[in-house]
Amino acid sequence: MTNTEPTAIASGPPASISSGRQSGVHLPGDGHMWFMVLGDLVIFGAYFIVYIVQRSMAPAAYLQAQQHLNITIGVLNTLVLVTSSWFVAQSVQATAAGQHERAIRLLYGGGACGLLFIAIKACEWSMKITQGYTTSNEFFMFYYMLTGVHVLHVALGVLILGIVVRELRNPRRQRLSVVEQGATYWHMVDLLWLVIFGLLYVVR
Amino acid sequence: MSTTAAPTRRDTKKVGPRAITYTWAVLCAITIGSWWLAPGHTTNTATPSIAITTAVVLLGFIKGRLVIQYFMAVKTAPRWLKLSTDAWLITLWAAVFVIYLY
Amino acid sequence: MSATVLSASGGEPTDAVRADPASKRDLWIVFWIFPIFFSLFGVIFVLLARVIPPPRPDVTTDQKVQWFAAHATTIQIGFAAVCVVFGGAAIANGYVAYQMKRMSSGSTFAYAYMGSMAVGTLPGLLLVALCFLAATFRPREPRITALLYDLGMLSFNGSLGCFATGYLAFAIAILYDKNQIFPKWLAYVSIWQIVTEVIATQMWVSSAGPYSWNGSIAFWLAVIVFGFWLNCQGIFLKFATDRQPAGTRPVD
Amino acid sequence: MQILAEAEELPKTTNIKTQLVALWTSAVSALILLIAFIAFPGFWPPMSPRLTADEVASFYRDHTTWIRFSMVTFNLCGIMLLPFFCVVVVQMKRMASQSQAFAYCYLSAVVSGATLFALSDVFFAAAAFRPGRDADLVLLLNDLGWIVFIAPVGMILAQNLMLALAVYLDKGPNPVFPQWVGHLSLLTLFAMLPSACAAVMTSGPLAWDGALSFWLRNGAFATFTVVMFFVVRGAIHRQAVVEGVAR
Repeated sequence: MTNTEPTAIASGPPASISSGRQSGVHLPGDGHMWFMVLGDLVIFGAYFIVYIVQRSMAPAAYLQAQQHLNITIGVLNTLVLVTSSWFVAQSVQATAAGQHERAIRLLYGGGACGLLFIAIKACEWSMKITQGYTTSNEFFMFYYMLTGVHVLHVALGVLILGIVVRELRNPRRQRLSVVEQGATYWHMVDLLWLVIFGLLYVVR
Repeated sequence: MSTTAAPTRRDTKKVGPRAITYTWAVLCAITIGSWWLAPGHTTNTATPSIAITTAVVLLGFIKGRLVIQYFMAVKTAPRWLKLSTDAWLITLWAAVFVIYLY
Repeated sequence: MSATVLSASGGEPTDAVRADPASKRDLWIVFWIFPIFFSLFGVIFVLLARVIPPPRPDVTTDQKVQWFAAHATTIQIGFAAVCVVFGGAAIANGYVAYQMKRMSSGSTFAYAYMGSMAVGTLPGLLLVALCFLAATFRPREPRITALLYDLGMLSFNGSLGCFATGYLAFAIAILYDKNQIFPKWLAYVSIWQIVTEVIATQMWVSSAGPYSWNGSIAFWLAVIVFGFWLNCQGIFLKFATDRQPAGTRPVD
Repeated sequence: MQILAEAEELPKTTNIKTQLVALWTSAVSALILLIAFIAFPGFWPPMSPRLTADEVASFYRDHTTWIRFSMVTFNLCGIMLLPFFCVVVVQMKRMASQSQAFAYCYLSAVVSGATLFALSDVFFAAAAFRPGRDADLVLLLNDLGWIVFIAPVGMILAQNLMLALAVYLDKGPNPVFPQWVGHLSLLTLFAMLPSACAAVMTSGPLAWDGALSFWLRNGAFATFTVVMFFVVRGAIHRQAVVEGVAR
C-alpha cells in the first residue's frame, strides 16, 4: 500500500475554486480547508450567539461569575496565540520565498506557542476547578465548553502544523498550498480565541 | 507539481512579512489595552458598562478583521472569500451587540 | 480505482461468468434503503414518537407521566414501527462502510465505521424505543415511568462515543483516500460532528438550559449539523454509487 | 466432506475448514440454546403480559433456579450463533455476479441484531437475581426482557431481506445458494414481522405470549436457522469442490 499519505493537506486546490495567481488574486490553501474553516466559524458563531443570549437573560449573575476569571491569564494566552500566528504567517512567507529551512523553524515556533497556550489553559482550568468553579454555574459551563472545544482545536492545529513540517522536510513535497492550508486552520484557531477572549473575559 | 513553491514576482498588493509584523503589534497592543477593560481586573465589584461592551465589540471586530485580512491573507483572496469572511464578522459582532443591548 | 474487476481478482482468470456484467442493480437497491430509512426515521421520531423535538428534562415526575399519557398512542405506533424498520440503519451504515472499502485508505476504517455504528444502533436508536414502549405498555408507579423517561432520552441523545468513533473513522478514511469516493470537505463536516458530540456530553450533567438534552447547544445545534452531514453523506453516497464501475467490488 | 490429501496444507483449505468449524460451533450452541429454551419456565406456556406485578414477582421467586440456569445459558451461548451468520456473510461474498454490497449490509445487521439478543437475557436474569425485590421493579425487568426478546425484529428482517435479494440477484451459472433460499428468507421475514406488535399488545395472538408473536416468530426463526445450516453446509461443500479442495 503506497497511498497512505494524508491527502488532507497534500492535494492541491480543486480547479473550480482556485484562481490564477497572475491576477494577484490567490486563494490561500484550498477550497476544502476554507469550507472547514467557514463552517467551523459558523458553528462557533452559533455558540457565541447562544452564549450572549443566555448572558443577556442574567447579566448580573454572569458579570459576577466573570469576575472570577483571571484576566492576566487571558491576556497572556491571547499574546501567546497571536505570536504563534505571527510565526505561522511568516512561515508561509518563507515558504513562498523558497526558504524552507526557515519556514520549518518558524513552524516550530508557532507549534511551541500552541503548546504553551495549552499549558497555560490547563493551569487556568486546574486553578478554577480547585477554587470550586464547576459546570454547576452557567457562566462557567460556557467557559469550560468554549475554551475546552477551542483547546481541542489548538491541539488539532499543533498536529496539523506537525504534518506540515513533515511535508516541508520532504523536498519533493514542499508545496505552498500545504503550508497555507495549515496556516489557514491555525489562524482560525487564533481568530476564535480572540472572540472567546472578548466575550468571556472582557464584556461587561 | 510544485509550481507554487517558486512564485513569480509578487504583486504589490500582496501581504508581506512586514505587514504581518505590524498586524501582530497592533493585535498585541489592543489585547493589552483590553486588560484595563475587563471585569476580573478590578478588586471592587464590576458594573455593567455599555461603553466597555461597545469597545469590546469594536475592538473584537477590528482584531478579527486584521487576522482574516493579513494573517489569513484574505486581502488578496477571491471575492467570495472576502465577502463571506466579512459577512461572518459583521453578523457575529452585530448580533452580539444587538442582543447585548436588547 | 481500488476496485478490482471481478474476473481479475486474485490476478488469475476465473471461470466465473457474470450473468449481467453491466448491472449495478444490487448497489442501487441498497443505496435507496439509505434515504428511505432516514425519511422513515425522521417521520417516526418527529411526528409519532415525539422525541424530536425532545420532551423537557426539567419537569416533575407527574408531568413525565402525563406526557406519556398524552402521547401514548403515537409513541406506541411509532416505536412499534421502529422495531420493524430499524434494520434499515444497519443497511445504510453497512453500505457506507462498503463504499469506504473502495477507498485507497484500506478497509481498516471502513470496518471501524461499520462496527461503531452497528454498536451505536442499540443505545442511540433502539433503547429509547424500548424504554418508551415499556413506559406506555402498562400503568406503573410514577417514579418508575419517570425513570424510563430519563433512561430513554439520555440513551437516545447521550450515546455519543459510538457515533464520535464512527465519524472519526469516516473522517480519517476520507482524508487518506485518493480515490475520492467522498469529498474531502465531508471529512471536515464529520469533524464538526465530533465537536458537537463532545459538547453534547454536558447533557449528562445539565438538566436545564442550553446544555440539557433539549438545549440549544447540546441538542439543536448538534441536530442541525447532523442533518446537514447526513444529507451530504446520502448525496455523495449516490455519486459514489454512480461512479462505481459495474461489475466491480472492493478489494478484500 | 472429504478433504483431498494433496490439498490438506493449502491456505484455501484452511478457509474451508474454518467455515466448517464456525458452522459446527454454532450448531452445538444452538442445541444448548434449545435446551435453555425448553428449561425456561417462562416459555411453557409463555408468560402472559396480563399477569399482575405480584404474580410476576412470585413467579420469579418460585422458579429462580431454572430461570437462572436458562438465562445464564442464553447469555453464554446466544452470541455463539454469530459464527454461523458470519459463514453466511463469507458465502454471500462469493456470489459472482454482484458487488458484495449485500454481504456487508448483512454483516452490519447481524452485528446490531446480536447486541439485542445479548440484552434480553440480562433483564430476565436480573429479575431473578434478588427474589425479594419490589414486585413493581420485577415487573419492569420482566417487561423489558420480554419486549427486547420478542419485539425488535428489524435487524433480522434487514438480514433476511439482504439475503433474499442477494440470492435472487445471484444469477451466475453456479449460484452459491439455491433460489428457494430467497423465498424461505422472505417467508421467515414475513412470519417474524408481526411480532413487533408485542411491545404494544397485552392480549391476543400478537401479544408476546400469542400464537403469532411467540410461536410463529420463534418457530420461524428456528426453522430458518436449521434449514440454513444445511444450505450453508452445502454451499461450503460446493466451494471446496470448485476450489479443488474436496471431492
